[in-house]
Amino acid sequence: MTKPLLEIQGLRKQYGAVEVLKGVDCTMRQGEVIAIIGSSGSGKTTMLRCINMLEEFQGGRILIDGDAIGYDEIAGARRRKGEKEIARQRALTGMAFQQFNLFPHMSAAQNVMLGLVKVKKMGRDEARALAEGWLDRVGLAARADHYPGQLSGGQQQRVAIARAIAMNPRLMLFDEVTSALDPELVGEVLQVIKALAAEGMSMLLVTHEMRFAYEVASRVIFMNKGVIGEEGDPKEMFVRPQTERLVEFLKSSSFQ
Amino acid sequence: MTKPLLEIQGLRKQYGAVEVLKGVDCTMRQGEVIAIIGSSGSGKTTMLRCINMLEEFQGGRILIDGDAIGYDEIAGARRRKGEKEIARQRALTGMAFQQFNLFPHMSAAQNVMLGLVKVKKMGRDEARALAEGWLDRVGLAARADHYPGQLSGGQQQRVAIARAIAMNPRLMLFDEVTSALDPELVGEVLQVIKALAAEGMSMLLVTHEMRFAYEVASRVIFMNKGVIGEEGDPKEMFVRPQTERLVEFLKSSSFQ
Amino acid sequence: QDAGSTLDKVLARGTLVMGTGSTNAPWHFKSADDTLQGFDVDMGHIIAKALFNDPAKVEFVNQSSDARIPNITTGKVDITCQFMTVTGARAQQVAFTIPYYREGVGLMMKADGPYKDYAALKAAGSKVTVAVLQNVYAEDLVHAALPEAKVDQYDAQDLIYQALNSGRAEAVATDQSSIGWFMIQNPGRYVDAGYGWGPQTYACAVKRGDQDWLNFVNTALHEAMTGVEFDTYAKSFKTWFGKDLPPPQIGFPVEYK
Amino acid sequence: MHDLLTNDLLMFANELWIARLALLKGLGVTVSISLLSILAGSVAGVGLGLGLVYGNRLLRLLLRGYTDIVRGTPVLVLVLASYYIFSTVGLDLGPFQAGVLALAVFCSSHVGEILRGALQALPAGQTEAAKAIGLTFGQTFASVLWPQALRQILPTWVNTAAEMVKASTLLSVIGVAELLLRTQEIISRNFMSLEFYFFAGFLYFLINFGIERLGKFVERKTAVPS
Amino acid sequence: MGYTLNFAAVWRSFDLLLGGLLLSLQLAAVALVIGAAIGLVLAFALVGGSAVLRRPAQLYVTVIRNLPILVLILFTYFALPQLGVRLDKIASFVLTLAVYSGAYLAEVFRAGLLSVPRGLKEAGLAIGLTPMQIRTSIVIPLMVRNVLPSLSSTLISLFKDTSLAAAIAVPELTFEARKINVETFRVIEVWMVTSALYVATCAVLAALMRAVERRLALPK
Ligand SMILES: Nc1ncnc2c1ncn2[C@@H]1O[C@H](COP(=O)(O)OP(=O)(O)OP(=O)(O)O)[C@@H](O)[C@H]1O
Ligand SMILES: Nc1ncnc2c1ncn2[C@@H]1O[C@H](COP(=O)(O)OP(=O)(O)OP(=O)(O)O)[C@@H](O)[C@H]1O
Ligand SMILES: [Mg+2]
Ligand SMILES: [Mg+2]
Repeated sequence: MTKPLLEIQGLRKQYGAVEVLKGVDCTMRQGEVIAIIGSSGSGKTTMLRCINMLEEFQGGRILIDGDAIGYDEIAGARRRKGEKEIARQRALTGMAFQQFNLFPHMSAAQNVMLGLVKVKKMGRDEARALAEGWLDRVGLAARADHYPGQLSGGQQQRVAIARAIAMNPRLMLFDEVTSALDPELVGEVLQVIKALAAEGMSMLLVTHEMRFAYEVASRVIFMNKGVIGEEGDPKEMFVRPQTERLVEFLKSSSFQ
Repeated sequence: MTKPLLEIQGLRKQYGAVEVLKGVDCTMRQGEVIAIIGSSGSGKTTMLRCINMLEEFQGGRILIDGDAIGYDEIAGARRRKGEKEIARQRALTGMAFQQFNLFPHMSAAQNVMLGLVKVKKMGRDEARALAEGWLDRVGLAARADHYPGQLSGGQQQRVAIARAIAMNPRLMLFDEVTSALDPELVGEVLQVIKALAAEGMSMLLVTHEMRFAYEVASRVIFMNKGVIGEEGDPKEMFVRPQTERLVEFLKSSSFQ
Repeated sequence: QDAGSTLDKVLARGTLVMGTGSTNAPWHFKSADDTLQGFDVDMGHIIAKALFNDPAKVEFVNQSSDARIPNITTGKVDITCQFMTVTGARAQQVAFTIPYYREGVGLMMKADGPYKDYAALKAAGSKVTVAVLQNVYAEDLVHAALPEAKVDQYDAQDLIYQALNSGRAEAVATDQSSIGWFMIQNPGRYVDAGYGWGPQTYACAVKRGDQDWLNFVNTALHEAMTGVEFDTYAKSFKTWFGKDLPPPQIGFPVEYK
Repeated sequence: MHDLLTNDLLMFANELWIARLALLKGLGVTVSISLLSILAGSVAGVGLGLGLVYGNRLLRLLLRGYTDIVRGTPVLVLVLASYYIFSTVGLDLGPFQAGVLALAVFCSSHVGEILRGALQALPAGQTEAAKAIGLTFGQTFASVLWPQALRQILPTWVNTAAEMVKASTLLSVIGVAELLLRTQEIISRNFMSLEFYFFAGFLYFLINFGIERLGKFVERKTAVPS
Repeated sequence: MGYTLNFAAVWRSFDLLLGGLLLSLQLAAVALVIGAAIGLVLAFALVGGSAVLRRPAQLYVTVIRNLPILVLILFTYFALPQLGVRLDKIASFVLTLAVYSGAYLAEVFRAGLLSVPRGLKEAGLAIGLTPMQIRTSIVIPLMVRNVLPSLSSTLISLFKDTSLAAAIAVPELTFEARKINVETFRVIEVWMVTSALYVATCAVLAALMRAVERRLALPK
């Protein structure tokens, strides 16, 4: 058996006194596409943000390729790693956000190039070629020199995905990437994600689009109040949910 | 035959060089509920706004109870009426907007009272009692002293409707009053509109909710590129659309 | 640690640093070709001549009126000559040299104005507003001559003239020397009320506790008014005040009369 | 009447011609004071803004105190304080140096506040997106935050620059021969107050109007297409 | 090089400083109220559609904002009498500061007016309010809330400009401070105390404005 790509062991996270992740365990192999579903406030976003060290967490471990993210354990005591090391680890994962978060003062190509030049220390020409290649892949070859303000929401989100993918991450994290989009723009973004999945990219995606989760995910995780409530094959889970919670959740969601 | 409540004759409206209403004719009797449907940009909103003189229009006439709205015709020349007169005419119609547009610095009750006190010159106590009555009718008796920032979208929209209705308008105009709402809040607003329809309030409502139009409207107008493309009984029109355009529109809408 | 007398420091430096203003004719102001001139300025040249036998070896530090004493006490200048009135309170903070001028206050009016002379002004009582340079004694000073007049204080010489011209004031009360100069510059447009009062003496000032330096400056000024530099002093006096001075008496020194 | 007016104008023109070099020198000093204090004040202000946003609690508290005191004091008082208070501790600044220092301090507090506002107004998502592609804080600041903040503060910064030009008049009080003192010197010679005050006002207006135009130009040049 | 601070002379004249501060506050209060009225009218002209109103308003704001206030003060005091308008020095300073602050407040209010959503004005129209009623009941209350933070800093810097009234001998705080300087030459001490008075006053003003802001904050 090969080493898992991502291992989460007993992940705990609290904001002040409120515990929002109460011990999450999860293992993911290379090439898997996992959809995370669950009602609002159940901790889906928080879990993704911990994997990327955008949030500190108080307990448990996250390993990527066996490498502990964010903290060293020395003689039982946890110590936050240095900024440089954390920055390097963040580049192992790529992340796409609900609000796109493109840099508004840079063109699409410059957005994609920034990490290549600054983090991967690539030459500008090489970075530019690579960026154009990725923009082409998300269907935006013609928009390389447009600024975010000149692009539709769907186009912006595709640039954001290209920006993340271009860093050649081991694992992509998608956090409700379509919920800020007008309905007619959702399709083009999901198309891009589907294509990436088909090429074998490992992905964790938080989504409210049940139909999409059903179609694209090899596994579904149902988060409930800070723990994993149920997980399994989407073909199974959506049709024969095991827990009362999931039954309820699916009823209230648009899948029915 | 009684005099029609609303008569629109050859209404033309342009923004700069672009003509967005190209001669709309329409007659409406007291107590009718007309749903206006049509694809984005077809001029539905513009038509409502002309009736309320929120937009100036360049040609045609709009009559409410036989009274010409917004312009006098003297010896063939059109002259915009005075601000005071237009304000009086605006109070003949009530309008509810997609974005609610509640006054954020006033409580729900104060929002409803404002027009009563300033336009109808009612005493504050009388206005307050009336406002509370209307808030009760839209199910918000307990929220009279809440500010818009403390209300959900659906509650805000109901206050906005109460504010319009309280002015005792001859005709209510609703412009996509549910499209800025989360799906679970749509129902409560439509409920209020249905109740008003049942009580015989004359209403013109622009909506994208085909099912709702079907249920509540006594007549449906299909707007297409600045003219009325088709109109008739919803039971008829939705089932046997006459024009190619409407067939297409209905196919793309969620009614199917 | 005593750094020695200012006299030694000035000699070692090779120039005198003197504080004065640049906006009050005929005391210290700029000529059309932008050089500083006036009676105060000439005192600086006289002291420089005594120090270095070269009247040009003086550097003027431009200072506003209320900077006169602070600039001495904080050591920004070696000496200040800036039409400074000698008073007891001031003498507690700086050391005054011997006086180099005696001043009085006068009243000036517009030639075509409603009042022709001092008597008319006095008779008008509180109908008269007098413009005067900002000063703690300004009010009392004016009231000594015109007990009922209203007093308006300004912080620059040109502003009191401006007040007179624009009709904000019917008269200005200021140093007779300034009035004299102004009337010479604008012949026929103004009249002197013909009344002088408020005697005061002008002296330069140095830091307290430096007797050597004070002695030196006193000697230089004394010899300008009574000794070898008299011609320089008298020429300057003529230039700025328009009067010829009688030459000092020969023989028994004036001091012991 | 008409002749009188022409006569006055001729006299003014004549005096203006005599005073041209003095005015020019004053203008030069005003411009140098403004440039130096804007430059120094902006550099210090950027440091201040960074400290106000990213500093630890103690640093933030100290800088806040500094900013509030400086911004609560009239510039005239700052100028006088800078000229005199340093000499009590033995640091002897000339009037020009002391004046520029005071204006720079004043300018820094404004730039610091402006930058703080701009940095805090940037959406948190910008920092997060930069982190997510592996940028360190320094890189994030240099490539993502600073360029955006800079565009945002430009208009207000231009206003501050114009304020500094106007505030430079206050250096006349400690004897710096800038435009206003030069004007006063000229007036004390020829007593033409109104004429020369207005001429000075006109020159100040020209400088500030120029700055305003320049600001608009740079703003247009650096605008992000949308 | 010893300079020993000695505040005795300052405390002796402290009531003079307090009197000056009181006058500063009075000058500022009257001038800024008038200035706010001017600013409000200008702001409506600036955002209103008609060029007939907008152009002169723009000219006013551009010219006034780019002039040192000292020049304006001298103009009102010395030139207006020659044109037949004679005001005493306090009235003339108040007028100048009002005119000057009008230009600054116009900019502040303009930004505030632009931030009131158009939909709210339309909602007002739709219930039959006249444009003037919409301005007083809806636009101004919301605009005021929007501009409070920037209004606060503008008011404070305009308050500090009262120090320039000293130039025409209005006995406000700076004038009194300079008067005490001439008398005692305790310049450093006098300016230290004077600036402490200014800083404290500005801090109180800022705190007051924050209190107003909290008071007017909309419930969430
Ligand atoms: N910065 C924060 N401070 C305090 N509590 C927070 C913070 N961010 C999130 N939370 C809380 O943590 C819990 C989990 O939030 P999270 O955003 O992970 O939920 P989610 O499952 O992604 O929900 P959604 O579907 O609405 O995005 C929620 O109760 C939320 O209120
Ligand atoms: N202020 C305006 N200036 C210029 N064009 C406008 C303006 N408002 C609307 N339009 C144009 O007028 C046309 C009709 O707009 P209208 O808002 O009436 O459409 P609609 O049928 O209500 O569409 P939707 O379903 O998107 O609300 C559109 O082409 C629109 O772009
Ligand atoms: Mg989330
Ligand atoms: Mg519409």
